[in-house]
Amino acid sequence: MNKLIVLLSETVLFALLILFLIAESVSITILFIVAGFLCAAAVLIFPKKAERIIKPFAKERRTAIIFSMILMAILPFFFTTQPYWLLTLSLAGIYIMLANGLNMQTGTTGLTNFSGAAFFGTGAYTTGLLSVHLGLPGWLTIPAGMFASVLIGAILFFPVLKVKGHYLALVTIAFGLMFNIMLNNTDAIGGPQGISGVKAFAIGGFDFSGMWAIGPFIFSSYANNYWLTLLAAILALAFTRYIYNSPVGLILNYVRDDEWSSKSQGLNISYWKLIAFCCGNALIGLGGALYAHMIGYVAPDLFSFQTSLLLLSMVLLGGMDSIPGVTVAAFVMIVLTEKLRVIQDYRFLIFGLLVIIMIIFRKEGLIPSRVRPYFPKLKSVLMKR
Amino acid sequence: MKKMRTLFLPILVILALVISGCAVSPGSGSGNGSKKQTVKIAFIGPLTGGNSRIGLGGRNSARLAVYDANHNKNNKYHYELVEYDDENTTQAGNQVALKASSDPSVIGGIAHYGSVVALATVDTYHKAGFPTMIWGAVHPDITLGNDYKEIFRVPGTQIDQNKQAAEFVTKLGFKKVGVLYDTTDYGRGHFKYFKENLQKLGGQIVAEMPVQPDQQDLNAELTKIQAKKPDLIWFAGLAPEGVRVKKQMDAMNIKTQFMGVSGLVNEEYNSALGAEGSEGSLAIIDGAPTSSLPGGEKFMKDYKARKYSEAPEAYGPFAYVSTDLMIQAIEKVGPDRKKVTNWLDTKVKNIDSMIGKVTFNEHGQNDMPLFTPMVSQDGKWVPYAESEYQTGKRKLPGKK
Amino acid sequence: MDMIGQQLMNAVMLGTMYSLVAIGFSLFFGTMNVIHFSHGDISMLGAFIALFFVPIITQYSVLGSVIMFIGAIVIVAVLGIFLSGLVIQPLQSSPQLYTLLATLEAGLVIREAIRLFYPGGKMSQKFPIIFPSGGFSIGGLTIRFDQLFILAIGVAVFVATVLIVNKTSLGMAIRAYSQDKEASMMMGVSESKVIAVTFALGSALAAIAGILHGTYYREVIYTMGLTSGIIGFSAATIGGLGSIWGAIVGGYLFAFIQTSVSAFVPGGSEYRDVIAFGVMILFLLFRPTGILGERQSERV
Amino acid sequence: MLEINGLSSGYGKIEVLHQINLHVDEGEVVSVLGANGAGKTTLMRTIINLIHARSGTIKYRGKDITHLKTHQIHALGIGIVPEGKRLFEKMTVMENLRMGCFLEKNERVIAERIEKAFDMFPRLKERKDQLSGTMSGGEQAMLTIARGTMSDPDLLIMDEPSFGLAPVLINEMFSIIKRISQEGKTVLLVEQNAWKGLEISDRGYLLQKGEVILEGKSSELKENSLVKKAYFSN
Repeated sequence: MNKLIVLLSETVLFALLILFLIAESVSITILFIVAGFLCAAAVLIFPKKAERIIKPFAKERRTAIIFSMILMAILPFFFTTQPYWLLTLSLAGIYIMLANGLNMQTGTTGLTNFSGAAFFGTGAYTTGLLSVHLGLPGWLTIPAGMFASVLIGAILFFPVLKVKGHYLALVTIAFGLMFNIMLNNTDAIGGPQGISGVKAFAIGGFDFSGMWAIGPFIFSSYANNYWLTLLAAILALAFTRYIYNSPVGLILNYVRDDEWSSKSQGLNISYWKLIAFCCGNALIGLGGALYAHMIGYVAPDLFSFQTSLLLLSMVLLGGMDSIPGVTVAAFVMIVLTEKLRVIQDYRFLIFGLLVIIMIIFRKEGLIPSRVRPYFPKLKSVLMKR
Repeated sequence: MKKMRTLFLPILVILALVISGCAVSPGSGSGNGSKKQTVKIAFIGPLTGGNSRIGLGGRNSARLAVYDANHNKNNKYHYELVEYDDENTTQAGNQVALKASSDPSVIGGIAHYGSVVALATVDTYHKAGFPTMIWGAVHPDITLGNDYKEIFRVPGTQIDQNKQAAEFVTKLGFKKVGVLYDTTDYGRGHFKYFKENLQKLGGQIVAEMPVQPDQQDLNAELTKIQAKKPDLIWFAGLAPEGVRVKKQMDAMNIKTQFMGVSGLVNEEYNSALGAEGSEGSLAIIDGAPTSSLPGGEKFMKDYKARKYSEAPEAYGPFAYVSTDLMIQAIEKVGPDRKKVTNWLDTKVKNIDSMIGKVTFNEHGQNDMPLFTPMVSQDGKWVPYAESEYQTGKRKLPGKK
Repeated sequence: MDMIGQQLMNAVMLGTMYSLVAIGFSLFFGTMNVIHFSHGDISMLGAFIALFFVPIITQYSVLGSVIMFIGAIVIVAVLGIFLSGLVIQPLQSSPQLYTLLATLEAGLVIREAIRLFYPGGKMSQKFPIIFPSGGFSIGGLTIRFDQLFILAIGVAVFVATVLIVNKTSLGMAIRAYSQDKEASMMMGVSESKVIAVTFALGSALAAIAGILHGTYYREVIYTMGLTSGIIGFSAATIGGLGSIWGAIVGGYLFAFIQTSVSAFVPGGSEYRDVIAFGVMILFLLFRPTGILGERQSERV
Repeated sequence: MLEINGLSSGYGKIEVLHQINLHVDEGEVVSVLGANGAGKTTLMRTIINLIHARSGTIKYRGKDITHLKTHQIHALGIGIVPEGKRLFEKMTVMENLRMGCFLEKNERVIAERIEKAFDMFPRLKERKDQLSGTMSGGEQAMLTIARGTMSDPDLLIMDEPSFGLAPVLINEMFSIIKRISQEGKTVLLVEQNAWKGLEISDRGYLLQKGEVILEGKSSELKENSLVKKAYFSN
């Protein structure tokens, strides 16, 4: 019974998503948004009823996850003539990786990082340079991009380790700005024009830029990249979940919440912070590397403070330390900005106001991180006092 | 239960609104009243953000071209302009480029103001076999750096512009040039070619100062340049920065001649500086000022008649001509991307247009681009050749 | 030699404006332990509000300028209080990141509002020249009258701010509040009043910075607040957050670094921000509390 | 003078004080006793509204002050000596004293009061230009009390003034409190040191787990077995 509910509701959601993406009309977009808001409101107003819908998902977790993966995997079948949405969804996938990487640093460990875009850029540039100048294959350039992000992050890490709070924010802001200026001013990496002609990912003789077909369905390079990104995003999410649910995640939370007491417990704070910073940057670098291969062009304009701010907003709006929240927020923000090109010039204004309102009235974000399942008793004890 | 009811009411209201909205919108779209086949053309440019004025000017001009075509009774097709906002960023540029080129009902595109955006998207257009006219981006590599058949450009490149600029500067007798340029592709590109050409003609760059586009204080740079006693201070960047440079020169009482690139030639420069501040500033533009173009008067008149809220700006005429050429191609060979590309590739030789003759070379680059040196006189940009400076009635501030 | 003197003068002028913005960061941090990231945009707002008074200036030149200064300062001070009530006070008990992000977004909203709703707000705006033009030279060093005026106003404002904070009872309340909130309230200090005064004062300084920026560079544009905000924050940090003298020193130091990199390092103007921010990061590494600061961002 | 009825308060989800009833009459010294965590400091903080009351009322001279802000309560003539020497550490002794009578604008009155404070604590006079944060613990404790009296309050609320002091200083501290009360001020004293507290007070309350479990004359309380058991057995 539970299984049926899960399958049915996921199919319905999937159908709605496809309808939403295909619909060109503005009014339908707005209808969807309003409906989304009302659903969210309904969940808040009737938590018990919502729990009834959520429960089957919790019970049939494996089915839910596998089925949603299958649905996402067959999505390109609906968009063979509209690769634009595949590109946008792939971008959303990349931002999901970026935001979750940042969440590991900022949300889980409390390391404010205002230079997410710089690490994104490091990954993209490394991959792009290796691919264009050395002609290295994708299975080498992508790990190289990740590694470069981790390495640059480790260099920045020393200032990060020494400073806290506002100062940390300032260091990362300054680093992001410096990074962007350096990209713009270094001719060896293309200056403001960046790097063009980054080759598409290829493995085992299969070039992702090529086309292929199953029966009447013709898949373009965008579909190929979509699957690649989907796979990477799933792996990234599995990785973050694994970390989050492992003792490491608990330690990182501990480091965030009470540095002094965790220090006195004999934890090596610097070590754990470094771990979180590097893991986060690995994900961010992965996003950058995939971006470079997918778009084929890397220019400094994307790796700006604005993008860092966008990433941080995703983490905050989704819910600090909440993997599902951050994922949903990244997805919604990328897809919605595409959908809402109608409001054009006002989008920054509206977005800014929305973020402020969210921060003031719903700090915990879209999907708040739940109390960890480790100590079911602890929670009840806390409630009793 | 009460809560339920309060929730349902807004849903019903919204549903009603949306349904009525859906019912109305297709009706209004299809009311063109003609039985001609509709052909879609894409316009892509920065419609929002910091460069939106130029983008909207281009868009309006493209709209005007479509409007003119639809009112030409001899035309076989009815045209529709589909507008996309590239935000002047590579990411959005890539998305909209794909959106436009993957829509089979869109035959061709009039695209991009930012050079980096254009460089980032040409691959996409090429892959889709999507004939594209670049209307505002001037980096040489967009057309010359590849062999893509689908990419055409009516405005000249930075190379051509700065070749002429260097000649103009030399002709006026300026030998020692102090340079400020912004570190975007725009400023850098201009500087690269200006320097090359000026040195060929025996000019000398006495100081070169790259600055960040958002840098407010330029006193240090200007002091340093001024110490080298140049005849001319040349600036490569857009109008807001140009205003900043000129204002600070004035404040520092630097009387040296000031010259900019085409990005300077717009109303903003004159209005922010005032007539006395902008007087005698030089710049060079692609094409000619709209008013002195062959069809310029008509263009301006029609443009005004359509009551667009934004001025066409420097690249409006190019957007108009690009759109017009695309329409001509479609009229000749029908709405087929491949045929349109071929026609544009082979048949555009000495075609008359508002900006003069247009000829595409083997790279799709307009070969005979026109450039006009401009001078700001009484708070207006006028062609130097027509100005009182040419006649000798006024003297450039920096001329000895 | 002239060159060095002239560049020093450039740095001093730039530093005056940085310092005025930096003081605000220091004040807000000192009293409320927040970083008010839209402060740079408040300064931009000051310049744009001053533009409304342009008709008055053209009518009554000197008196008009005074009215413009006072009018813009008062309006911005009130807006500053308003903003603090809207964005900062509700977040007092939340983690710092929320305040940072909220104020960053508030800055974005201010910037976008000017761009969209100020007539011609997308373009740079001509700012009236309110100080006498001309100047004089001493041994090859040219000093302009407007520079002297701006410097005089800047120094007067610094002194006034220091006096207000150190000598008046309001200033004493601010200092007491910043050292121990609750104890100061027990002594009869009204929390809301202190916050209002702090934000009014800081925003007024930012408005002055904006207007001086306008008169010095003779034009203003909606984006000018973003850089001055980040630089003001950096300057306050170099000087030591929470210390007013520190903010002033930091502002001048930052300007000095930028100017000397531009002026004396070949090809340096491209990298002046990189070097200035790099120096700031080094500062944070080796002297995290800045030149004059005494306490860490996070008290334990 | 001060009348507290059915007062409850706490932090977050946790209620600390339950239905406290307490009153202080004009001229009295009243001590509130209790072990660590009994809710003494919470009580003090609730009276001056640093913690909001959840229910109950606080009246001062018949006026309901439950929902007044801290600074308004102070302005009614209630002096506060907070727990743990909450001085303005980067201010001099002089400035700290001036902060004590922040609401007094008359310079002559201020000068008089400073004179009086120096009279009571000669040690402070020697250190008047020293930053308060750099003084010794005992001096800081004295300054805290001096600052509390600077506003010439009718009611002085003192939260553990003897906390963390050396035994010699504790005696000095209590003699000063006694002197203050002899000058006609009403004192509400929160003390952990029950013996000393009861010695100088007229009446006392015993707090346990956020409830008043005992009240009465100090002399009686001293003899009470509960108090003895709680404080003097170990």
